[in-house]
Amino acid sequence: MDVNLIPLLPAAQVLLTGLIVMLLDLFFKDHEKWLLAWISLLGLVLCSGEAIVLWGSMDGAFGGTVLLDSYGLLCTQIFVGASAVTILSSIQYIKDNRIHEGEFYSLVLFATAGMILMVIANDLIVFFLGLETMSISVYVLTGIWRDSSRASEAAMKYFLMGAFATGFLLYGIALIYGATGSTNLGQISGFLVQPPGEWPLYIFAGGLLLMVGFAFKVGAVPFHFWVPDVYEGAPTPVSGFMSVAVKAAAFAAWMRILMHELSPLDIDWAVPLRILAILTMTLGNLLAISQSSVKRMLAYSSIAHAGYLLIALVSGEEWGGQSLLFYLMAYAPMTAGAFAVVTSLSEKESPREEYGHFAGLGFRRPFLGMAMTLFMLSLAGFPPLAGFTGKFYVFRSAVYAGHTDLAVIGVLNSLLSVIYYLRVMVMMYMEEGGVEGQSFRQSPYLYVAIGLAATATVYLGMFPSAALDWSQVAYLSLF
Amino acid sequence: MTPEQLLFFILAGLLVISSLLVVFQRNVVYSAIALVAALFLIAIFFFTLHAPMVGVLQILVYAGAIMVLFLFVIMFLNPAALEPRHGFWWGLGSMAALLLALALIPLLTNRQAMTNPAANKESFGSPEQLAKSLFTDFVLPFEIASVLLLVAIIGAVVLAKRER
Amino acid sequence: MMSQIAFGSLSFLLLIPLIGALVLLLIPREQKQALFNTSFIFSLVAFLWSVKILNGFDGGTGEMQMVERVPWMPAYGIDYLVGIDGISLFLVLLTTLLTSIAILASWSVKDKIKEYLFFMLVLETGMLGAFVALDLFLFYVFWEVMLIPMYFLIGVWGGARRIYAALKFVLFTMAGSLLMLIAIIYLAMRHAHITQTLTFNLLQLYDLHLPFNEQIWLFVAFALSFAIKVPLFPFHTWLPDAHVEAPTAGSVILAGVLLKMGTYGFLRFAMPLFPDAAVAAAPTIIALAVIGIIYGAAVAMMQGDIKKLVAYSSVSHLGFVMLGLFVFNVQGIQGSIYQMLNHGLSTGALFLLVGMIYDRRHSRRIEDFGGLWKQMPIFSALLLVVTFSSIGLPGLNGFIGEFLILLGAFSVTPVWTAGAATGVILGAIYMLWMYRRVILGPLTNPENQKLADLNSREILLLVPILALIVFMGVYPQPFLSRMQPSVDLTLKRILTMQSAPVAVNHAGIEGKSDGR
Amino acid sequence: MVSLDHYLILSAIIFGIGVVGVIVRRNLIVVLMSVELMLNAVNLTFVAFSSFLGSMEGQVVVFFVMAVAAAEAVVGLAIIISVFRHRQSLDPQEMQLLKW
Amino acid sequence: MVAPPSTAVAIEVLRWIPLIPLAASVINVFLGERLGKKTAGALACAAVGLSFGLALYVFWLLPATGIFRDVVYTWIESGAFQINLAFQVDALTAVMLLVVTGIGFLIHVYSLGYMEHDDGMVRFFAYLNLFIFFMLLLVMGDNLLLLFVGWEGVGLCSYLLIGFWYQDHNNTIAGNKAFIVNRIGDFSFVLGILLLVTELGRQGLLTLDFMVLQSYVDRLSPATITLITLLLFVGAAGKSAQIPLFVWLPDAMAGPTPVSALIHAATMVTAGVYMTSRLHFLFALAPVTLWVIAVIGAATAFFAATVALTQNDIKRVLAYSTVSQLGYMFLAVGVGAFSAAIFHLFTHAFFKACLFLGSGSVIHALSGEQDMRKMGGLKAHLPKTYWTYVVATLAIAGVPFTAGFFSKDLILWQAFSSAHGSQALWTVGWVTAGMTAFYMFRQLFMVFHGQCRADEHVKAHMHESPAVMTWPLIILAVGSIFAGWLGAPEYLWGSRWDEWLAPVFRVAHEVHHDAVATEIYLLLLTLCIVGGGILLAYLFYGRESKAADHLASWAAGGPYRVLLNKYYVDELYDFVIVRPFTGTSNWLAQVFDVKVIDGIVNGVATLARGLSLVWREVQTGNVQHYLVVFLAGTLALLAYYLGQQ
Repeated sequence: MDVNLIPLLPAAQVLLTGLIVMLLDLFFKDHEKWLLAWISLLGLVLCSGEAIVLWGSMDGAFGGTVLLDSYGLLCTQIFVGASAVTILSSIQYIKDNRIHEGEFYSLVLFATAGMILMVIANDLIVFFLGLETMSISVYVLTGIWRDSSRASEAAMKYFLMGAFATGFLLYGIALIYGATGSTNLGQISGFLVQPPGEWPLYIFAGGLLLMVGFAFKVGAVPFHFWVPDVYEGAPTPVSGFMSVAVKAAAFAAWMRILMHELSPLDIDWAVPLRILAILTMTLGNLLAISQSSVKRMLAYSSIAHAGYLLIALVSGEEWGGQSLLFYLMAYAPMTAGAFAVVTSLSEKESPREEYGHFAGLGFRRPFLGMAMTLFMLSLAGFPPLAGFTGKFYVFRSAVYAGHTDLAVIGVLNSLLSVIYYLRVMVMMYMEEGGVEGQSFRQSPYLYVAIGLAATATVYLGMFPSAALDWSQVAYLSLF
Repeated sequence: MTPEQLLFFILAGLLVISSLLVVFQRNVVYSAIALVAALFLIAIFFFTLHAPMVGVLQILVYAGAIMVLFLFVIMFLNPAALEPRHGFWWGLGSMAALLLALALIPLLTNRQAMTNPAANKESFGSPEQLAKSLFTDFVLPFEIASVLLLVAIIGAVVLAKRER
Repeated sequence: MMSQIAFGSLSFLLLIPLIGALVLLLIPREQKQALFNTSFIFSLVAFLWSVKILNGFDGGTGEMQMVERVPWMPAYGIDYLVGIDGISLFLVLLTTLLTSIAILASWSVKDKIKEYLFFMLVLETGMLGAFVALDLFLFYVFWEVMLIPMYFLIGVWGGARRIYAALKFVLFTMAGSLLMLIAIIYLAMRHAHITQTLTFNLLQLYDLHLPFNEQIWLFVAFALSFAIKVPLFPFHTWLPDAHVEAPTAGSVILAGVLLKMGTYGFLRFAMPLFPDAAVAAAPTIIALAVIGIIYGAAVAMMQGDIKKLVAYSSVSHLGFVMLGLFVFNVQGIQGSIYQMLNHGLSTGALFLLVGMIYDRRHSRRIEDFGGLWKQMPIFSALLLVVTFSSIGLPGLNGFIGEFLILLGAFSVTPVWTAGAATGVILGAIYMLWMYRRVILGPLTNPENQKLADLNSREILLLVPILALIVFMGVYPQPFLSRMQPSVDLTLKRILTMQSAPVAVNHAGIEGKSDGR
Repeated sequence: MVSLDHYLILSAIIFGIGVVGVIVRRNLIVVLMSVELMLNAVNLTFVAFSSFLGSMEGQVVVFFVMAVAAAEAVVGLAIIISVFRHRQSLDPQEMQLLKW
Repeated sequence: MVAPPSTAVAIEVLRWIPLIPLAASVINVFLGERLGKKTAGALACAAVGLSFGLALYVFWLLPATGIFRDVVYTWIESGAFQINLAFQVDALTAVMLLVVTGIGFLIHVYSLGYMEHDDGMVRFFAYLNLFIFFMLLLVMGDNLLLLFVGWEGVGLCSYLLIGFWYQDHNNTIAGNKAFIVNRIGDFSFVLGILLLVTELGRQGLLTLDFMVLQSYVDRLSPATITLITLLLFVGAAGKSAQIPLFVWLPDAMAGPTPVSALIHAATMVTAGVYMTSRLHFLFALAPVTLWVIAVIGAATAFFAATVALTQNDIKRVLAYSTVSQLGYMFLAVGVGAFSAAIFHLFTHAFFKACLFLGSGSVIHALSGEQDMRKMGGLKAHLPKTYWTYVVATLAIAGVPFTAGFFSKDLILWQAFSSAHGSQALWTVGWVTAGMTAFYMFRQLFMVFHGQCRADEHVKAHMHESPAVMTWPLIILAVGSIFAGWLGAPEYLWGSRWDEWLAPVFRVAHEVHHDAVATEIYLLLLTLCIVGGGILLAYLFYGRESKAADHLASWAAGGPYRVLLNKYYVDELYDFVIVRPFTGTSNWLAQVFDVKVIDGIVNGVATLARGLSLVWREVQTGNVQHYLVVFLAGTLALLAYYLGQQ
């Protein structure tokens, strides 16, 4: 049999870096540990470089268990970017909170590898293992700040629900396997070519349970309950990581497996998906209004955005897929950036996440203020920022797919979202004072991360063409 | 009622009972033991389904390793022995699960009755065959699994080890 | 996109304030004077540049001029497409003029001047962009971009309830505009389906003719967002709050330019794109407009806060504009455009004047004043002129617009027009009443005894506006003649694109044939 | 002759019972065990399918699922321990620091 | 645009007639304070004098049938609608020009003395010049819109001048009242204009140019014309203080006396008459309207006269007499005797201006006293004033061979004889004539005869006005005798006046030679009642008698009080119109706008927040609750599928 390692390159790259970091952690003295961050970043940069090099290639390996195409590569870029921002923004944070660097970075890297595997998997088993690698790493990352009882509680909740969801997901895989006689996506879709009459009934149940698993991972109502609690409890950079990378991975895989490979089943889950989308948007935005913690608000907002992404998913077709990918690209920097800003407020042992902590920030720390304003506006969907462009494409695909009603509900929801996003700006610019002795003793790296995110937000907003082309190529590479 | 069916129903009954014990037994240790029993029974099912190797693994990994770990933790934490029973909540949960089963079963009942092809192939499920597909088609998952376990270990260490 | 611009004067106009804003960021916040001068110079350059555009403008044609087109998102048929015609020309001028004046008027702003000026300039770009954008997507972008600076201007530098007012302003406006976004998308999609070309180019979309039942929904979506901006009764309640809380310059821009966005939107987008729907909706809108005229006046009369009074008077005046637009004839529409300019000037001036006494007295309550003429004759005289301009006294600008509107409207709906004409009375009542209570009578309140009259800078602010007020009243032809062709064209679009001929008589249009 | 359906239904029942455990038990360890029970029910399904389809994949999957289960158990128990450190309790319903 | 008839001769000079006063006014506004009172005043007078000269010049050039035009530029052009900024002078305008500039000049001069001690003098002259400008615009404009501009402009000036002494609330209130009541009239005026344009527009002709209108009005249906003219007349009624819109004029006396003389007696208030005569070709086609006008005119004349009987404020008497005289003019218009109306306008300008200035001189002398009960016996102290006053009084009373005699008599005769006339109208006019004579002589006696009732220190300061004030009085007095001789009836030396205006009012106003007898007979009747009025006045107020007080006490509480309180019209309007209006607005502002409309808006926001607060309770923090919902969701999905199968 052929052993073609090329398709695995990006994943392996990240994985390897993770291992190296883990090993070096054992030999480094405490004052040397900062090197680990840079090693991890180096690994990520290499990975993204490889992804760029491989762009456009279409290459299967390991008996068709993985299939590396532009789709996977584009998602890889998103994951890599997200984890890079996470690492940059956590350097100071983990120092402050006495978190083990080695484990932290390597876990982030392993999670990233898991995500990559999820999206390049061409076999349900590989996908499942990738998913588990990611999930377990993130469970641990959530609870990694052991001194915080909130963190441990968050970890517990996340783990419990995650495991529960895994059970359903796995059940789904089992049923699909039983119906089609294979776990290989290629063969499965091959099986689905024959008319639905021939299908054993439980393939629907299988697809359904699979969908439940995905819905859980992306935090769609009513499977969203873990999101606010976990995001709030987890270390802020990790929350950012989750809300960007994990969600992106879940959506990407969902897109690929359910919406594309199992698309023949589509007819049957268009309706529940619509309901899911509506619920997710509305509840997410509604609950975000009454939050007192910015971090938790961001958690709810990420639920709401999952709702918008679901619209793209429902719309399907080329426009839908394209807009989904673009939205993921647009969503990543603004959310990561927002969480990074929240991180930048945190002090030793005391996370400052309340709205009150933002009071007067805009004028005391113009850079942070401006960046946060950008992120908030972008999340709220103001042009010419990434968030708006993303929404525009999503709604556009919805209208084109005949889901104008969804689009309308979507815009009404973004109106709702304006309420709480602007509240942050109200705090930063229109409320006086703020907390005394806030030292902002953050490493410059954090600011670099925020700066990058802000730049990306503006760039994707004003000149989205390039990114659009990528997402188009990526989506088409699925066929 | 053929002997196989008889056997099946006996085993199935035992399995259900033991898993019920796992869930409704208020003493943690007892539930653990009940779980071990359940795992054993499932292993036996594996044997009857021409998956001897998996069955063996089931016993070794689960009943062996994992359950020991469980018991160890139980001893380590020794929580309050008996946990109070909350009628309403328990009823609710059971009801929900029952509904789940009810919803699943009609979806699971197959249209065309399938014969058991594995029955006539002798070597099916033998260690060789498992190993063969494991190290040819599924070598990648195999590697990933190792990573997964590695992650788990790191995680366990990070989370559970005492303060430095 | 910027890199490949075939660099036209309009783009340059858009860029000037933006560059100014960026330059401001480089200046340390301590050097208030430098900040102030820089921003003023940039706004002034923008104004001069727009005057240059006016010179370059060919009044003979109604077509778009100085059009620039740069592909922006080709995959989605979205271009950077700007152009100007007789309708937008003067609104652009108004914008640049008022912005410079507003910045000059921001002298009294002391804290956070850097951000303040930054937002002013960004706002200017946004407004200009909205006026010259010919691509629906581009227009929407500018339309939304305007919100944020104004949000900050109100929210940060505003009065006591500024946060409430600011949020109300943004939410209200977005509520409308978001639906418009969907409508825009839908429109583009239908165009793509029908003509197989995916585009957001307004000029191409004009030619699309949708069935009525589609038109009406799209029109409603557009109309809602514009009606809120206008504001058309009963969508007006954000206006008083925003005006009262906003800083002087904010109010000036808000009343002077932002409100025009709504009416401009109707004329440029809603009416030509959906002619059938527009005609069908005309009775409703006319009714609302006239109600607004009377309602605004009546409510204005009872306000104790001068700014609030002016705010409600805006509701009344914009009612006239709406009335003129929806009678679909030359006089009405031309009058409306003219009235937009008038309102921009006179209300702008009113807010400036109010701001000036507020700076001195830190009160806007009418009852706190009285007999100011004794202390501040210049102020009083200027206020007098502006007052009569907004009353619509012949010889001042207000009259031309109002008369043309009434003239156009009367041929269509005499009754509603008569109702609108009562605004002539009501306007006089509330404005003169306010004037009497503030300026005339004995100077009783001791706090007013030592008020200083306007200083030269303040007079300098007002002189250009007052000069225009008089000039536009005495010699409106330069403005009207440049509008005429564009108005004719737009009108032709509306009336020819229409499946059913309009049920109303257009005195203006038929008169044209044997008129000359 | 025992048909596939028997096995599927049986595993469905076991899965259900596992779900009950996860939902109702107020001892994290038992909850975790119930999760294991769910996974095993799935395993049973896999094996049943594999033998009735005559394809090895099912059994291979089970192998991996065991690995995953082991991993989850390890991490889960670790988490439980760290939670216990903070709370001196294993009752999931007592853990409501994070809500609304 | 339809070209104006070729009879019009272009002549550049016209534009300067209005522009010079405007220029002067502008200069005074900007530099007045620097120039100083004297210069500013001189400048203002010079300006008006200059345009008076120009007016004379134009008048000299103007051929009997000719029309001068001066098109400055196109003012408004929209679609087919075009309005020029153009001036035109025909016979009618020429008369008005002379009145406005001539009388205006005299009053300017007078004001030099009258306003001498007022520190607002510069402002005063600026306003006054501005007024002259707008008045000239009004009479010279060659189209209805331009006329309307002047119309509004003079309204503005009257607003400014009434409230000239802004320190006193009453003045400013009077000013507002004047402007707003006028606006009510203008509202209808505008509608009239709009209807006119629109109806012509339907005929494919959008213009307001008088000459064009005159040649195209026949295109309109009678009903339309009636409606148009009625609307226009309401406007005129507002400006010329006719029932029901007369209420502002008496209050307008709050302004300085020269203002009362110029604006509220001689010129502005007659604008309504001018407008109707200018549009005679329209009104002539609307008999109904004419009838209405005649009735309202007569009623106003009568009504105002009755009120004037009892007033004690010297200026109020004059004010009501003005209203009454204006009533006469509209009576004339109503019976289609436009030239008679203009004639009375012309003569009235002289003697009423003279009276007002005289009263001003009196007030000046009594240092501001206006109550006639505090006057008396002034003829010794103010001889010049007294004699001019006598002349003017004789004129207004219509004593033979004074100006008033001719014009009033002409009107009465027309009221009786013309096609639209009737005996009823004549009777009303006749009675009014008597009352006029009475109240005017009452005033004369109360002010100048008997012994002085003023208190001491006023007496001390009593002095005749300076020459600059008395000369205008004298000139006007002369005018108020001889101005009338232009329009003598046929049985005397005949009327130059009618010949002069005949080409303008093409309606050949027929002279029935057979009726001379009747005419003379009626004249005698009039003279009788006038004489009666004078006699009565003498009996009551001339001799030192308590008769007046007897009468007062006898009629006290009854008609007397009603008259004294001007029939309670102001109170009525306040109760019927003002209160309900303000009440409603207040409700709208305080309740409807805040509670209802804004309430809805805020309600939505509150709703969202409330829902949010309620719903977040679902997030209990209890993981097992979450799991149950999770499961429920899954079940729902499965159920959905079972439904599908």
